[in-house]
Amino acid sequence: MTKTLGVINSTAPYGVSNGQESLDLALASANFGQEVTLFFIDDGVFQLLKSQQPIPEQGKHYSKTFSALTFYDIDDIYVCQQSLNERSLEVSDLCIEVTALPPEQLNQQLAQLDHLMRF
Amino acid sequence: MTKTLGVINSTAPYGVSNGQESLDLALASANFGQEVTLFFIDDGVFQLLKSQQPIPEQGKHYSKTFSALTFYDIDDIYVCQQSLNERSLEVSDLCIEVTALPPEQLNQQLAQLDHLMRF
Amino acid sequence: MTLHIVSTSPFGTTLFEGVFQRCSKNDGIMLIQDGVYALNHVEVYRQLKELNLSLGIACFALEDDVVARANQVKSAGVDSELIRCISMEDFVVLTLDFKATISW
Amino acid sequence: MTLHIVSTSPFGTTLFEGVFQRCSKNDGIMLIQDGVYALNHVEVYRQLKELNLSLGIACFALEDDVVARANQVKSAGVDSELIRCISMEDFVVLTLDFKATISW
Amino acid sequence: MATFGLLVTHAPFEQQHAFTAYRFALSALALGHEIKGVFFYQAGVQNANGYQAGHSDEFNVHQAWVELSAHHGIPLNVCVTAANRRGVINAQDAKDNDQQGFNLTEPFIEVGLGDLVELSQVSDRVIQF
Amino acid sequence: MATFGLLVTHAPFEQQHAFTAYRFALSALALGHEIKGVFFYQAGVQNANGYQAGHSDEFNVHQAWVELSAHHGIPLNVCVTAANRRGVINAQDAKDNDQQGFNLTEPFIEVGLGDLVELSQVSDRVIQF
Repeated sequence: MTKTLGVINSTAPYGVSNGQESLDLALASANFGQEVTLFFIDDGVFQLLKSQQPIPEQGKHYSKTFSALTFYDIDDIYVCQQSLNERSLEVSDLCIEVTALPPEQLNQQLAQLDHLMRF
Repeated sequence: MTKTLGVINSTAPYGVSNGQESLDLALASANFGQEVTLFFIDDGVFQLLKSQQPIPEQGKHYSKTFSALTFYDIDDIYVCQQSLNERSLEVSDLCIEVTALPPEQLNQQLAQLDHLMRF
Repeated sequence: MTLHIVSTSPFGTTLFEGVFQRCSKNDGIMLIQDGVYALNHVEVYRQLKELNLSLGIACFALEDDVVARANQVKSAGVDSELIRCISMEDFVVLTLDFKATISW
Repeated sequence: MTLHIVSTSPFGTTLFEGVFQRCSKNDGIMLIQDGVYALNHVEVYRQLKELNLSLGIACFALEDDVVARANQVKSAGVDSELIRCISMEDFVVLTLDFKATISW
Repeated sequence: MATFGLLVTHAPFEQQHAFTAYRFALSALALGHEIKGVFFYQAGVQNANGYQAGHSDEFNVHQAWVELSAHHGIPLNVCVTAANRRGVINAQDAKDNDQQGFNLTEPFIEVGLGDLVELSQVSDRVIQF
Repeated sequence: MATFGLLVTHAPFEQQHAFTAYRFALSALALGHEIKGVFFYQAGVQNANGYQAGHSDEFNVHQAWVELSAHHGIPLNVCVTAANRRGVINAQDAKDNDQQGFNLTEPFIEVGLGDLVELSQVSDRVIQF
C-alpha cells in the first residue's frame, strides 16, 4: 500500500534555505511516482509571492521553479487562508494557482496523509 | 583607549549551543584583560537556573562553569527583571549572584558599552 | 490524529500559535527540547488547558529535557494530569498511537 | 544610542517584542533579511510608529531584502517617512551614526 | 513491531535535534522496533562530517551514528546535493572537485532524494528531527 | 574613515547572514573604510569549509571571502575550538586527529578567541551577522 506524503512549507524565502530544499523534495517525490501534497502555512506563504527579485549574486531564483509543479503533476497545493490574512495578502498576490483553505479544512487535508515533513 | 565589551545571552541552554560559546568568549575576554559585562535577557535567563541536570551523554555541564565567573573577575552580571517575571522566575532561582534590573536601567548599562555581541 | 512535536521555546517563537491552529480533535502535543518551556509560559499553558477540554488534545513533555533544564522546579503549579512527563521510550510508543507526526 | 539590527520575521519569532523593550531614546532599528517582513505585520508596524513618536526611534529597511521578497508590493500603506528603504552603503554609514550595534 | 524512518534536518552541536534523534533511535530499538534508515537532509548532513573533533567531554553524535549503524545494520543515507553544498563530500566528490581530502566515509552513504521517498514507503512512521 | 570588525556566527547557505556580512564588507570598502578582520565563530566557522561545492548557479560565499581577502588583505580568522567541533579542520588538526584530509586552508586561519577580543579593540564598530 502506497503511503502518501505531505510537505509543509512554513518558513519565508531567502532568510533561511528551507524553501529550495523543500521544493527539491516535492519534485523528487513526484519523479518517483509518489503522490505529494504541498502546504504553505505561516511564513511559508511568502514563498509564493509574485514579483520576487533576489539580487543576482544571491544565486538560484528558486521561486521560478514553482511553475514547474504542474509539469510534475503536483496539483494538490493548499495555502492557509488565515496565514494570508494575517500577512495582509490575498490569493491574487501569489505566483501559482493554489487552493486557499480555512484552518479547519486545511487540517482535514493534513489528517489524510501518512507522512508529514516540514521545512 | 580600551573598548568595553558587552556579551548578551538571550537564548535558552541545551536546545541551542549559544550559551557555552558565549561563556567561552566572556572568559577569553577576561583572560586578555578586557573588561566584560554579561547580560542575561529573554530566554537567556534560563541558562542561570539552579539544579539543571543534563543527561550525562549530553556532555559538558557548562552551567557549572558560571561559578568560575568571579574567579575571572567578571562581576558585572545583569539580568532583566522583566524577563524573569515573564517566566515566573525569581533571582533566588538562579545559581550565581546577579544584579536584576528593570528594562530601563538595563538599557542604560547596555548603552555605556562600545561593542555588544549577542548569543 | 496527528502528534505535534514541538521543540522550540514559546517565549522565543510564535510556533505554538501556529500549532494550536493546526490542532484537530484528539490530536496530541509532544514537548521536547526547548518546547518544554511551555510549562513556564502562562498564556501557552492556559491554551493547552483549553484545547484539552475543547478538543481532547493530550499534552506530553519529554522528562529528560524537563530535568536537564531544571524546569520541574518551577512547575509545581503545573497540573500533572494535563501535561504528562514521559520517557524517550514512551515517546516512541506515543508516535505509534497517532496516525502521523509533524515536527514543528 | 544603539542601532538594533533585526533579521528575523516578526511572524515567526517574538524577537521584536524584546527589541522594543531594549530601545532607549534615539536608538535606531535596522531591518534586514526576514526582518523586513515587519512592514507586513500590523501590530509590529503600529509599535514602530509609536516608538518613533515617543522615543524618536528611527527605522530603516535594507532595500535589496525588501525587493527580493517582493515586499514593496504590499507596503503601499507603509509610511515611507517612518521606514526608510536604504542601500547596503547607507547601512554601513548608519552603523557609524550610532555608538554601537546589537544584532538580534 | 513497527518500522521507523528518521529524517534529521539539523546540524549536530548547533542544536539538540540530532542528539534527540539518536536517543529516539536507541529507544525504538530497545523496544524491539526496526529502524529502516536514517536520512540526513538540510543542515542535518553535518552529522556525516567525519572531521568533527570536539573536547573529550563533548558527546560526538557523528561517532554515535557510526556505532549505531555498526551494531544494528541501520543505513545512514545522506542527500548528496545538500551535503556537497555544505562542504560534506566523499572520496568520489573529492576527485571530481579536485579536493585533497574528504570528510564523508562509510557507513554514511551519499544518495539522492529518491531514497527518502523510498524510506517513507517502507516505514510505518517517519519522524523528523 | 572608520575601522570595522565583522563577526560571523551563522553558517552559509543555511541562512542569509554570511551573505549579508560579505556584502556589508564590500560596501564598507567601497566607501573607503577599513575592515580590520572577519572573525568566524559558532556555526559561522562553516564559511571556512573549503569543500563546499554547490550548483554552478549558487553563490559560493566561501570563495567570495577568499577573493575579498586576496584583494584587500583582510584577515579571515576562525575560532579553532568552534571549527574543530563542527568538522572544520586544518592540516595540523588533520595530523593530530589522524584524518586523511582537511578542509580549512589559507587565507582562513585558525585562532583563539583572544583574536576576537583584539579585533574588537582595534575596530570602531564590530558588526555581528
